[in-house]
Amino acid sequence: MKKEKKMAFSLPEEELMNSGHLACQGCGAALAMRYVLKALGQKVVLCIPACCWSIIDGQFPYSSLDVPIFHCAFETAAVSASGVKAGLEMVGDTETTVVAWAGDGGTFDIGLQALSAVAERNDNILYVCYDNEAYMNTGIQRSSATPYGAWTTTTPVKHFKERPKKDIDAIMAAHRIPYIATASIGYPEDLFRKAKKAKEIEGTRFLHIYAPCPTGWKSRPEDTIKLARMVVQNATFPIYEIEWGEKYTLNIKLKEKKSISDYLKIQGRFRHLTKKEIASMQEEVDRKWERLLSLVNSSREKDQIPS
Amino acid sequence: MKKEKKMAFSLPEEELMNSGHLACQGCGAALAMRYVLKALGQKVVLCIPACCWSIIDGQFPYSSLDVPIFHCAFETAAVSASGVKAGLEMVGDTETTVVAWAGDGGTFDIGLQALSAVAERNDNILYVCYDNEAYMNTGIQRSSATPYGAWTTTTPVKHFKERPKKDIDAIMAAHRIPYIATASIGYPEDLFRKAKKAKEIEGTRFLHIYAPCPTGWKSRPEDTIKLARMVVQNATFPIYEIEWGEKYTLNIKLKEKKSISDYLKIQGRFRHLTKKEIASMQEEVDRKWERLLSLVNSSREKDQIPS
Amino acid sequence: MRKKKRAQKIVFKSEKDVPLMAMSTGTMLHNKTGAWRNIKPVIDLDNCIQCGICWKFCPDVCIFVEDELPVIDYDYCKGCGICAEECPTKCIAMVEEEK
Amino acid sequence: MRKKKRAQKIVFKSEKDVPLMAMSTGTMLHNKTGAWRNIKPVIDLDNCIQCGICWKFCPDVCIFVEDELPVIDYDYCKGCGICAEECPTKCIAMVEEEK
Amino acid sequence: MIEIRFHGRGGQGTVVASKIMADTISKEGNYVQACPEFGVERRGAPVFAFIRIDNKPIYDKSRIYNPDHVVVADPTLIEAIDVTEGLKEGGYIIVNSEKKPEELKFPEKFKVATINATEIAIKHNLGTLASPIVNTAMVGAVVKILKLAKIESVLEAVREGVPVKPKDNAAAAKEAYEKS
Amino acid sequence: MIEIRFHGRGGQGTVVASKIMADTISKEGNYVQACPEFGVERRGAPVFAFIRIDNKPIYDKSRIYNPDHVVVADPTLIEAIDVTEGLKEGGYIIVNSEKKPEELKFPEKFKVATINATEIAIKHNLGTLASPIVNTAMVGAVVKILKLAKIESVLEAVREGVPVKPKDNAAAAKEAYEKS
Amino acid sequence: MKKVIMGNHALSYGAMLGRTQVIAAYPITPQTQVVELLSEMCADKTLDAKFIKVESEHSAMAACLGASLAGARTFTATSSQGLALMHELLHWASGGRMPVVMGNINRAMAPGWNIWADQNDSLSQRDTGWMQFYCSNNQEVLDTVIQAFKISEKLLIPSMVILDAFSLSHTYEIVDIPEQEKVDEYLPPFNPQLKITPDEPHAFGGLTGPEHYFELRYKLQKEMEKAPALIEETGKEYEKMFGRYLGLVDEYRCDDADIILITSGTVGSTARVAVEELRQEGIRVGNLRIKVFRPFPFEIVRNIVKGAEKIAVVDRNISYGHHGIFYEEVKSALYGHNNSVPIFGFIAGLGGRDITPSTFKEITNLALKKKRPEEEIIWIGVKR
Amino acid sequence: MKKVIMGNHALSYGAMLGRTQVIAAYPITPQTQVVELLSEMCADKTLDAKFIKVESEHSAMAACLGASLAGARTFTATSSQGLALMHELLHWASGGRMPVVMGNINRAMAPGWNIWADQNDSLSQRDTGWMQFYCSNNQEVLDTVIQAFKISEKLLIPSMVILDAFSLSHTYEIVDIPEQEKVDEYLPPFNPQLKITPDEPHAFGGLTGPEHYFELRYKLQKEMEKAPALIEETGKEYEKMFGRYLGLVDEYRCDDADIILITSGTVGSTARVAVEELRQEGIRVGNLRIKVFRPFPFEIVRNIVKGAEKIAVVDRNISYGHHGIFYEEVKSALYGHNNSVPIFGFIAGLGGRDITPSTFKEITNLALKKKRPEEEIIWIGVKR
Ligand SMILES: Cc1ncc(C[n+]2csc(CCOP(=O)(O)OP(=O)(O)O)c2C)c(N)n1
Ligand SMILES: Cc1ncc(C[n+]2csc(CCOP(=O)(O)OP(=O)(O)O)c2C)c(N)n1
Ligand code: SF4
Ligand code: SF4
Ligand code: SF4
Ligand code: SF4
Ligand code: SF4
Ligand code: SF4
Ligand SMILES: [Mg+2]
Ligand SMILES: [Mg+2]
Repeated sequence: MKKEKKMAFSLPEEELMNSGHLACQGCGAALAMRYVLKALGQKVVLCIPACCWSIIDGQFPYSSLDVPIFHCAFETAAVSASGVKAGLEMVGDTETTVVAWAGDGGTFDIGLQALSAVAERNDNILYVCYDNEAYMNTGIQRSSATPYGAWTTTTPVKHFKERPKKDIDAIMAAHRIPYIATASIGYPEDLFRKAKKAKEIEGTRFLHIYAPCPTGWKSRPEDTIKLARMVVQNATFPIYEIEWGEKYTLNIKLKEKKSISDYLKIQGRFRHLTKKEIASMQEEVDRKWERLLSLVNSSREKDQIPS
Repeated sequence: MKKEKKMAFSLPEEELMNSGHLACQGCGAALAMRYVLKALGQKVVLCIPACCWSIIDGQFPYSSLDVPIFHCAFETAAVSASGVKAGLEMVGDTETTVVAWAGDGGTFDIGLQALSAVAERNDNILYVCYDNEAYMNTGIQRSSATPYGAWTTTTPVKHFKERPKKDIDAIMAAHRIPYIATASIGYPEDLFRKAKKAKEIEGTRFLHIYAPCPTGWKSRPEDTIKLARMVVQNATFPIYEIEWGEKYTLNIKLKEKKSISDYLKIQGRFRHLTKKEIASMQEEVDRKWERLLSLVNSSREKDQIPS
Repeated sequence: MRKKKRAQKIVFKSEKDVPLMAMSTGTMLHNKTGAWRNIKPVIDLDNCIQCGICWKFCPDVCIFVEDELPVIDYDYCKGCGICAEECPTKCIAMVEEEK
Repeated sequence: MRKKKRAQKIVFKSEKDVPLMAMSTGTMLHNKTGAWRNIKPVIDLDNCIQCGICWKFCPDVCIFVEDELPVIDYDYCKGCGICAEECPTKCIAMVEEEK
Repeated sequence: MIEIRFHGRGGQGTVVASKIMADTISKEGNYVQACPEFGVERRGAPVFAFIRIDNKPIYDKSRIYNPDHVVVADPTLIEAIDVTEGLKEGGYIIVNSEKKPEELKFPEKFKVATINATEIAIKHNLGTLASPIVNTAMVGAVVKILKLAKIESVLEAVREGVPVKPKDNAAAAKEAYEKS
Repeated sequence: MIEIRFHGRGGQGTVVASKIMADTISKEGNYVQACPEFGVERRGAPVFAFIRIDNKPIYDKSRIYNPDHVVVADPTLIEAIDVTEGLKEGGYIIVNSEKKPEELKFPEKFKVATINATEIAIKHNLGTLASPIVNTAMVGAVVKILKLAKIESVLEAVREGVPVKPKDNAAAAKEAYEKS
Repeated sequence: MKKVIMGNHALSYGAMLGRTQVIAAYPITPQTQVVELLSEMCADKTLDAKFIKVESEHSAMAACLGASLAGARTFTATSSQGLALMHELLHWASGGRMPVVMGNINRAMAPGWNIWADQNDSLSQRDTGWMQFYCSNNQEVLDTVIQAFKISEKLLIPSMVILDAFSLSHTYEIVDIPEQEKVDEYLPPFNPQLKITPDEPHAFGGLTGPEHYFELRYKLQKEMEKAPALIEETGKEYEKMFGRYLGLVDEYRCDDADIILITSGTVGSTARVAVEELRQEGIRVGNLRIKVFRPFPFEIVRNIVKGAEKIAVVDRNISYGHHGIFYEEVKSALYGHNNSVPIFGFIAGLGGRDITPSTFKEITNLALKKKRPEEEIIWIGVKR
Repeated sequence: MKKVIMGNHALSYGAMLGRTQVIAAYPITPQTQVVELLSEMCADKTLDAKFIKVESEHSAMAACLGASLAGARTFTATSSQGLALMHELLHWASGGRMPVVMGNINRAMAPGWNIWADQNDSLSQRDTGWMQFYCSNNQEVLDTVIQAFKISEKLLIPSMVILDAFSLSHTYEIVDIPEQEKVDEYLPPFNPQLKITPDEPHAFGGLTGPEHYFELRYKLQKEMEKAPALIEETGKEYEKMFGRYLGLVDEYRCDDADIILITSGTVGSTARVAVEELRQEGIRVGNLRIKVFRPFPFEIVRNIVKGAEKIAVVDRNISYGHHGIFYEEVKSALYGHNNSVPIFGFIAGLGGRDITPSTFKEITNLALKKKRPEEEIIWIGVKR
């Protein structure tokens, strides 16, 4: 069978990630990597701390990526990248983009300090956090990225997570680094553009990618993309950029802000929640969304704020 | 000689800090402790990580405070306090205020992660950071609290600190804890009030105290209080409170915002700066001040934002 | 067009063959994850509008394009069902694996 | 009124006297930091307006109040000069230490 | 000592199966040891677990290389891997399959038994059509075929050890026991 | 081997003094070792430093308990601490003082010398009246009194080793050397 | 009550029966089930404890130290990288005399990432002042946790209860779970003589000069030296109440043995099987499994090996640039006591390479063949 | 050029002459002058290196590892708590074959806080796979840093250059500072065979199963075993160019000694003074100062002590629940080699308690008085 029309590609065809990797069926984290590598190209070094991706990549002597990886200690992604960058520069390679690639646990929790210090120095690295909202590699324990209400093995139904998700983007904004962006694997073109943009900026860049995890969220593997879209459409995970900690730009505007209930319904981790609890979650989402809108609106128009 | 009039006391007379301690002449950190203890009273446990205060307190088998101290590891102030608090509660003491008392290095740098995690869990402790803007105990090395332009032994004059002071208050605000306040030893009554207020609040409270260090700043010991006032009057270190990460209140309003130059002049650590560099510092101060004012102004009036 | 990469297994007979440090020298392509699949996507090409969406969203990089049409590489497809779910014309069916 | 606290030195003759862990049992009051002073504050009480500012700002807690007037405890005063600097009537002078 | 290897897929409860087996055995006063494959389990990927059974304490903590019997909880695994690896001559291969033992074409040196655990599971509402939860049914069958314990022990173990739908699971185990 | 103990106050350059001493000694081919008090130095607090001088390599890395001589850079220290602790009989006590040696009332078994290093320092613009920097003047005096080196070595060491005002410091050292 | 449970749950039950008051722990494979079960126990109030869900192992130990100083009984569990990340605070626990009890699952150290059994993680902590108990089955794990609280709190020295990755942590075995009341009888509440409280304001751990530090550390060592006798005593007490003796070592057929295997952990369990098989072949071999490695049980080891003609130490660990660690310490312990017997040092099973009964046969035969060790290390199972 | 410098600056000069390319370090007493001088050198371009001013020692080592993997020569320095905080990453450096060179100032471990000399910090890292060089004077410090780069980069194993707090770190001594050109000749640029680069995309340190991990670790140990010969070789080469031999040990009057002191660090320097004084009293004593502790120099130690009638090991450290660490390892090294000579284990000087020539006299006399050691540990200087 042949068709006249050409196949439509909204992203470059070249793949730097291979099949055969060890992600679960329908893994959002795998897609995040696929998209980011498409944007960054081959002149890249990845520093990957302990996380699902240290398994997904495969077992020695194999790898599923066509770019080099430094599998580093759990708490060191950011500063390992700074070290690699400094080392490369001293041996004459000033071009390679050095990327720290970590999960939410490695970013919000055990790796936060190293990340904060890298940002404070404005070291020239790209930090990517793929956020699946728990420690998945070790079997679904709470992280500080776990949202309010969620079940994990360390926040059992009888004692579910009671604090809101840590606002890592606000924390990073307080560091006044040149570039921060949120993205979702449900919007690959947006994600692709941001990774490309981040590549061209100097200093510390932070890319926060929402990456559903069917295993940990007790969702169906085929719902991964759907979830990654819903979370944006209901403003639970808004998609925006922050320049120099000040200039906020909303990238995906919502014509109609959806309610969170459909989103919660298709995830086993929220199954136990009462209506009241869901209502209070909705309120919180609304409040945060308003706050974001006001930051976006009050962002003064500046091309670049000197830091 | 006898006078008719009574001596005026703007703070309670009782002292929980004794003379004989090992602070340098004119140490601001010593005063910070004196004031905070006056506010908190005796039902307190302090967790003090490595910092000047681990020396100031004195050598085994002595202490200069009349409250108990856990001298803990440098990077652990916040979580040591959480541990003590949990332990005390399990042995039946639910009243004692557990305080983490750390320098800027122990707060902005090596202890940041533990602090962030405590705040994320909203553990019931009071965290106090006395900020002398460098690692003083080890002999004046840069911390991420060191301001732009300052000399330290690791930011020599030829390569002075080039990044701005890390905005720890904004970082903590992003954690949406019940109470954050800045204070200066130049305004003891304000500081006293805040410590007292913090004591009564449940959850994680963060008190950030500006505490000049004549040894590290190359200033005259007698200028300690003057510096601690100037820094407020010129808006380099504004004095304000943040409730639940949202409600900003400016406590010391400035009738006339002073220029920073007098403040810089009396500190050896800024001696090398050119006029141009000082001008750009002034700009940065102005910009941050405006930003703060706008946060204060846009703070919606709420008694308490549920978190 | 899908570029062919080598997918051999690597066997170290002696410690002398092992590199100095745990350093990859081969690709995971040797690992045929098709064996993980318990349900199988089948494309009805007649109804395919060549939108590229299935290709774009496959987490296992196992939909490739041949003669301008999507083809599934069953050696690797884990059967997640994303392609079927996302296909705008619903021309991908998830069918039971033969036993 | 200044409450008197004990200021003895503690001497451990044998390991048996030493507590199990490094735990304080005495106060630093035994440490007479007056010996650190190289310049000495002297209050001219005639001009003192009893504002309490010197008391408030002494980092070494060594200005106390006797008969409603500030008194410096030279056993501990390190001679930082803050009291003199901050006194609104400038009635505290920093004078050279006798040698 | 009897050594058994369980084959399944990640997410299908292979470890739970071996644990319920162990519970069953322990109910009758024997010693037992059950351990999962030592590694990273991914949904869908082939995984296995071991069981040792003895009437005296079991000290051997090494892996099992030459099992007396193997159990295959998912028939598609037979294509994917060699389930007979190391299996002792005369050992049972117990497969979840709608086919008859002969149809599976294993070498003659092994005994083969089949049980349609999928059908039983679905009948008792365990899992979905796409991924039925067959582990309790498999345990029922294995215990019967290898004569390891009475049905009562199986049922007790299932009721105590299965977190969801203990009744349905017990019924499935019972049905499989009886059908084997 | 000659062992000397330097007494001073934190922030007055006691360690620098011992270092310049060591530089001076090394200029004339002798072996030398200088080390500060092992501890926490606070501005104003009494501190000390040690120096060992020998014509062969110095292996002893322990502290000095019985110095041959002591040097006191701040006269107020005499009240604050016992500067003669452990001092060997016949050893020198060299004090920065405007007084005459006899006036200091040290036990007779020690030799006493004074030098008005404060005056010299102030004259050469070293430090302030409240805290003069006397260390180079003290070194000049000590080297002369103990006959440790030529003035040229002192001056060279001062010029190379003092970060600020090397000329004034050298002049102070020279004046002290000559006055002692 | 008998239950089939995994080693990780044996740790959790031990902590529960010990009425732990504060838990702070961080997940890591292969330890996760310990924290998961404890989370559940705390959530459903089976256990009245505060569980601080920290952001790293470093903070886990820090929280435990604070809680312990406040007078609460504390527990944590970790493995490999997590244990290593606690290193500074392990020193703190012992130096500060904080009797924390910790479960550690022996797992190999990265890089490369490896989640399988290997003792290098815990043995790299041998100099931190913790007592170390190596277990060989799940029953022992549970019993040891309970005993560890007792001993640690008596001596004010922390304890580590150690089990192998997977071959114990994830292995289901039948475990007799003692009754709470009996455990309460065995293990009184923690009530330390010194604790941090505003009622008696002491400063703990302040600057300690050369004039005092030495004595404090001397006391720590002297106290640690009391542990062997105490472990035997509390072990017997435990036996009286629960029917199982704990003790310092597990000796199997050593009295008449010509060659004694020295082992630890699950490897020391598998070794028993080999001993039986080798005995059937007529080889007089015994197995001395060391349960308590810190403090090192000098006396009992010296006594038990007295009659042997050869000793073979089997290490699933290595101190790079030296030997297997048990080998090193056994030689050191026997120096001057048992000078003639040749001691062979074998390294096997690093990074989870399996150790089977036939591994021990190979080892025994190798040791029997040689008069004395010819190599510093004899490697077993390296592909060459 | 001769200069009077402190031990900390000797480290900095070593790093500078070695043309370190990336430095990442964090201040800690008594190490601060190392980073301060290096900061200045980088600021005024005396040294062309990137200095990453990290927020903790943990990150310091992490940054070094990244830079080393990228092919840059890296240096850091720390002490006690800082070293302990790096622990996990020390394992990483060796396992990942990253030849970082680090200065460590020996300081006692808290609590209580103590900033004085004590070897427990570095010796607690003895199992992390680093080479360890213990220095006794500032010249040795500088020379050893340069040599350490050479050896580490040859073997792809990291090195720790160790000096005592204050008695070396802050002590000024005359040091001959070699010329840059000659150092360049001795020490070629770092050019590792494997490094991370997009030109050859390898994954380093990924998941490594039981089927491979063992061999990787075997290779590490085998490579480490080459160090002693290599250290002797590079030491001689150094001697040829700079007139100073480095080597594994520093032997002083051991050949005819009846009793040999085994020492390390500055303590081993002070011991020499005691040896001379005791010799004058007619006691035939020698001093064997161990310079390289990892890998343990088995052969040379065995050879040197061959003739002695008694050995006294002096430890400024302790493995709680065991012995002094040098004592333990010396006994282990001599087991089966020198079985008759009694070895006495002394612990002295913990937490900076001073060790003087008379301490050694006390030790020597004690050892001479007894036939064999009666206590596991002989404590010297504890107030009793
Ligand atoms: C120091 C240390 N502690 C714990 C672990 C165990 N560990 C490995 S990955 C992981 C969770 C990672 O979570 P996250 O960063 O969110 O990535 P994910 O697995 O969810 O992709 C944990 C706890 C470790 N490797 N190192
Ligand atoms: C793990 C560790 N690293 C380094 C140190 C050394 N150290 C002790 S205090 C200190 C600086 C403290 O700075 P800060 O927190 O600002 O307090 P300050 O001394 O300025 O009062 C450092 C680096 C330590 N004690 N522990
Ligand atoms: S657990 Fe979640 S994030 Fe990890 S590989 Fe599976 S699906 Fe992906
Ligand atoms: S160095 Fe500064 S903060 Fe520290 S005691 Fe001295 S004056 Fe106070
Ligand atoms: S998603 Fe459907 S329509 Fe689009 S290319 Fe794929 S099969 Fe064709
Ligand atoms: S089912 Fe999943 S893995 Fe298979 S082709 Fe479709 S998207 Fe790819
Ligand atoms: S500050 Fe001056 S006026 Fe006020 S009380 Fe003190 S001495 Fe008197
Ligand atoms: S000089 Fe300083 S220490 Fe002395 S009394 Fe005045 S304020 Fe207090
Ligand atoms: Mg995650
Ligand atoms: Mg500070």
